[in-house]
Amino acid sequence: MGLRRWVVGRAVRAARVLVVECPGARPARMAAEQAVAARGWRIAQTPASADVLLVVGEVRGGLDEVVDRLWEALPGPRARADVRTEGDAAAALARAAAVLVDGRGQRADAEQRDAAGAGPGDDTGGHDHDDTGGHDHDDMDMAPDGIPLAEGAEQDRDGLEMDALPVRLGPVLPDWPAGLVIDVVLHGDLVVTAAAAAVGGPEHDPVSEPLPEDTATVAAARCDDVAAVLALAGWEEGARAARSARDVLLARRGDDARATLVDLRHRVEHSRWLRWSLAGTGTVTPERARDLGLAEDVVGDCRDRLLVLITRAEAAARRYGASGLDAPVPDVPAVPLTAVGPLLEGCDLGAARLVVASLGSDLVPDPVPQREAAGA
Amino acid sequence: MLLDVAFWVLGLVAVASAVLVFVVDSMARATYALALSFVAVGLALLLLEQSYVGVVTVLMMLMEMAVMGVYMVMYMGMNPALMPMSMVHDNRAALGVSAATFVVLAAGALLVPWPVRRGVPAPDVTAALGEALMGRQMLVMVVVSPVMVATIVTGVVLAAGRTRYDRFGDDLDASPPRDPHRGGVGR
Amino acid sequence: MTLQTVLLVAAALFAVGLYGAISQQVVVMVMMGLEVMVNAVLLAAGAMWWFLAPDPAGQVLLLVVLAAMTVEMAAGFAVATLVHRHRGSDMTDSATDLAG
Amino acid sequence: MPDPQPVTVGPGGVAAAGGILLALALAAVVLDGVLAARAAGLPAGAAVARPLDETVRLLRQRRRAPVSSDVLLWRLGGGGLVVVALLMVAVVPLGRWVVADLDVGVVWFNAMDVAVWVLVWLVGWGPNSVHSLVGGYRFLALALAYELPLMFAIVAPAVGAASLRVADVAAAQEGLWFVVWMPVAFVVYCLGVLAFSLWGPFAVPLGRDVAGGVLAELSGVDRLLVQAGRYALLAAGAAFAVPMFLGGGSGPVLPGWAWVLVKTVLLLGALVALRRRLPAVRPELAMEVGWVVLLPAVLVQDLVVAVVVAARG
Repeated sequence: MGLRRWVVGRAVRAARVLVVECPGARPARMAAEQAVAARGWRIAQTPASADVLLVVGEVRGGLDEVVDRLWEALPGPRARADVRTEGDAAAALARAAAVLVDGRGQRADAEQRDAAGAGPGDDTGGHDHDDTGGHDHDDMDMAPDGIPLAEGAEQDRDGLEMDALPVRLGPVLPDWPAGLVIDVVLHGDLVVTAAAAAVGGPEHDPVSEPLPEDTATVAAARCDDVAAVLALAGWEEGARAARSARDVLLARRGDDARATLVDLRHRVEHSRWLRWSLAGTGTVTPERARDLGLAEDVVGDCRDRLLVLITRAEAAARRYGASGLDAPVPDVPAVPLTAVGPLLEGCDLGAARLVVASLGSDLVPDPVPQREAAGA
Repeated sequence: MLLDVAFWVLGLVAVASAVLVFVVDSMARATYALALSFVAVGLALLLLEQSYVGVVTVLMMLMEMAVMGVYMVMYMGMNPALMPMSMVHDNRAALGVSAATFVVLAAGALLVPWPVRRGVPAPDVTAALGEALMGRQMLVMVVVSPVMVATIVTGVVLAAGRTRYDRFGDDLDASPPRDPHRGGVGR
Repeated sequence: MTLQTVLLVAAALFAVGLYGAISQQVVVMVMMGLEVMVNAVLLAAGAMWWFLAPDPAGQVLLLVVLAAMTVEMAAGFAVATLVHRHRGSDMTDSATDLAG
Repeated sequence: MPDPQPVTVGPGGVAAAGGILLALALAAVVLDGVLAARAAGLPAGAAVARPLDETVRLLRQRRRAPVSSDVLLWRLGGGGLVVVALLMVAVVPLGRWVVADLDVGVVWFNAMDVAVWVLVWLVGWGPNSVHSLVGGYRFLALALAYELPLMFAIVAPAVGAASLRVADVAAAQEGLWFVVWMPVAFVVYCLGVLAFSLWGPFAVPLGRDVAGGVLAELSGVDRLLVQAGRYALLAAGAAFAVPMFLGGGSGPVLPGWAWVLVKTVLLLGALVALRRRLPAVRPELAMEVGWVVLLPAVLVQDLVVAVVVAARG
């Protein structure tokens, strides 16, 4: 008995948390991530590696199914926690820890899942497989287990006319704007067509609802954007620096954050390796930006846009530091959701993720509601 | 004794996995069954004291099969689901021919009065092989190398979708090349 | 482990490969059949070298077999890709006119 | 002093070699954790117990298999990485002892690192998930870029020692380590080690931008095996560099086996420390660098070595 308790205690100490951010819950999510770190826990990238599903914000329109699927994809032992506001996270995580430690409850959960024939083996990978239902094959044999095989494409950059695979990216991926889904058709890892839509937000509302008028939180969110790009570029040290600036801002220490950001900017500008690895990814010409109705500052490649994001974060942090009050932060031009898809076409999957992150999180849907496309 | 057991195990693995190549329902499994067959033969060559050739067989065939797996998937578009598939023609004739071949070859192996062994292996087989390649048998190397290079060039020319004119323009002077993605050395 | 037993295994491998090379419709599967056959040749050559005449020159032959195998694969895939580009097919039956 | 004719160890020695490799891998895990904790400004003490917690957590977690996955190949790939790492160190002499004194040890190591191609691709292919598969393909793309330079990089010490036996290569460095006059080969070799261990800038097959890539669908003991395999491969790569470039067991005062371990730990530490410092190498960029920059560079290195060896007679 003592051994079992020791094992469980050890295991729970290293728990990983999959964070689901609902649209509009950004401040709560950032606070929740801090709470996770404060417990010594870590953020999971995928449901397969997670022990705790932490849902931040209000689950609305279409997102509930996603959350259910993710919950089924957690291998178990598992715990679910729901957080609404900034202050709730620590308590919710403590409850989740109690659920994880409860051996009897976990066994019952496992038995019930096995009995229902929906053990951890029977999920469909959640966000990984599309199930848009738009694929009615004449020959059902071509769809073992209900998953259609990749099929030939008319136009293929390789000229080999093969493998068009429809996939839905999002709404839950590491470093991904909340509530964004992009339906892509992949040739291998190459994005051929992409259409962005929003789920989980109230009708006619932005994907990311307007940030609160709290300058420090806005500045922290801008740092979070920077961290997302750097993390996707695989530069852990840089991402960590941006996140520490974010945490410092959330702790209301604007001057420290500014110093960190200035230093980060210097390092990004002078890193030849980063310049080499990002140069030319997702390049947007001025004409293309005009056609898509985008502001001037998206022109360039992902590295240029990363520098823009850092500048914005720096400006917000300076505004907070200078006034010490909640002075309004300069607005940044929002990116219309309809422009996101065309920018991804021709990128490979990794580059597409970088492009999405480099646009920042101020995405707004088209004036025309996109509910059907969202497939909610 | 131990050597015999090891050989029979490897031989069995080699033949069984070769059969599996044409039996299993998944392209990936077929490819890696073939890889297993090669590895078994490579290790059997180690038993026959040809360590260099044996290890090189393992090396090259694992690499080749890893690349071949990509081709298999590319041309057959299967997901890992095990799809029942039958892509054979003249199955019965093929079985007959191969059975007859086996009988003939096996009869040959067992009935031919093989000569007794001539000479003894060099104390260091690998060094002897290297000296042979760089000495008396150098012609082999001299021939194989250009053939390999020619194969690389031919393969690229045949398989590439775009020619250098597509990349560099009609006068081959476009700079940078018109590639959908830039390469890593900043051209 | 005698010469006869090794050759027996090699004969079995060769027969399996031959079956594959004759019966399969898809180019890459045919190539896998050929590969199995070359595999058998490799084993047989190795055995003959060891049991009959273990001098260095014999091993050179094995290396040549290996080289031939890679050349076959490379050329085969290149042609398969070429055929696919032009016909959108990977079946041997649809490429019979390549002969003439 | 390295013994030119090392003693092949029995089954007990094999187990010891496995134990040493796993201990080295564990040391790498702890060092990585400590570095991460220091970077985050946290006490390093917590990082020491972390690998234990994480292992226990993964052992407690249930395995899962996504729908339509090829579980057999998936688990073969995941379990194989540790085995390959063990087979790599089998030819590395530890002072007087070696597990397998192959006369073609250098080629053996090379064959084992090619086996990683197969295994990582299988881990990506098995679960039938987009991100995993993209991760698997990414690894093959990287592999085509790094493998030939790596191959020619380990050719340089073999030429320098005029032998493919690892112990002979180590013994040939009496007086002057190969790293001194084969620096290009050493650097390229280290890049290759990083790449086949899916480490640092070459970790793109399990990158965040593909949601964990080959790791995306792994849970429980399967995940533990793959992660352990990565660390074990890194340790094996560092261990193999010692007889190839760093003089094997030669060094003052300490016995040969101790020097091998010390050098391995130092190189391993350097490789681990590199992890967070550099952004990822995007696979589409690696190919051209591998073939246009690295390959000619190591070929020139090999030529220089060959000329020096020929001139010496």
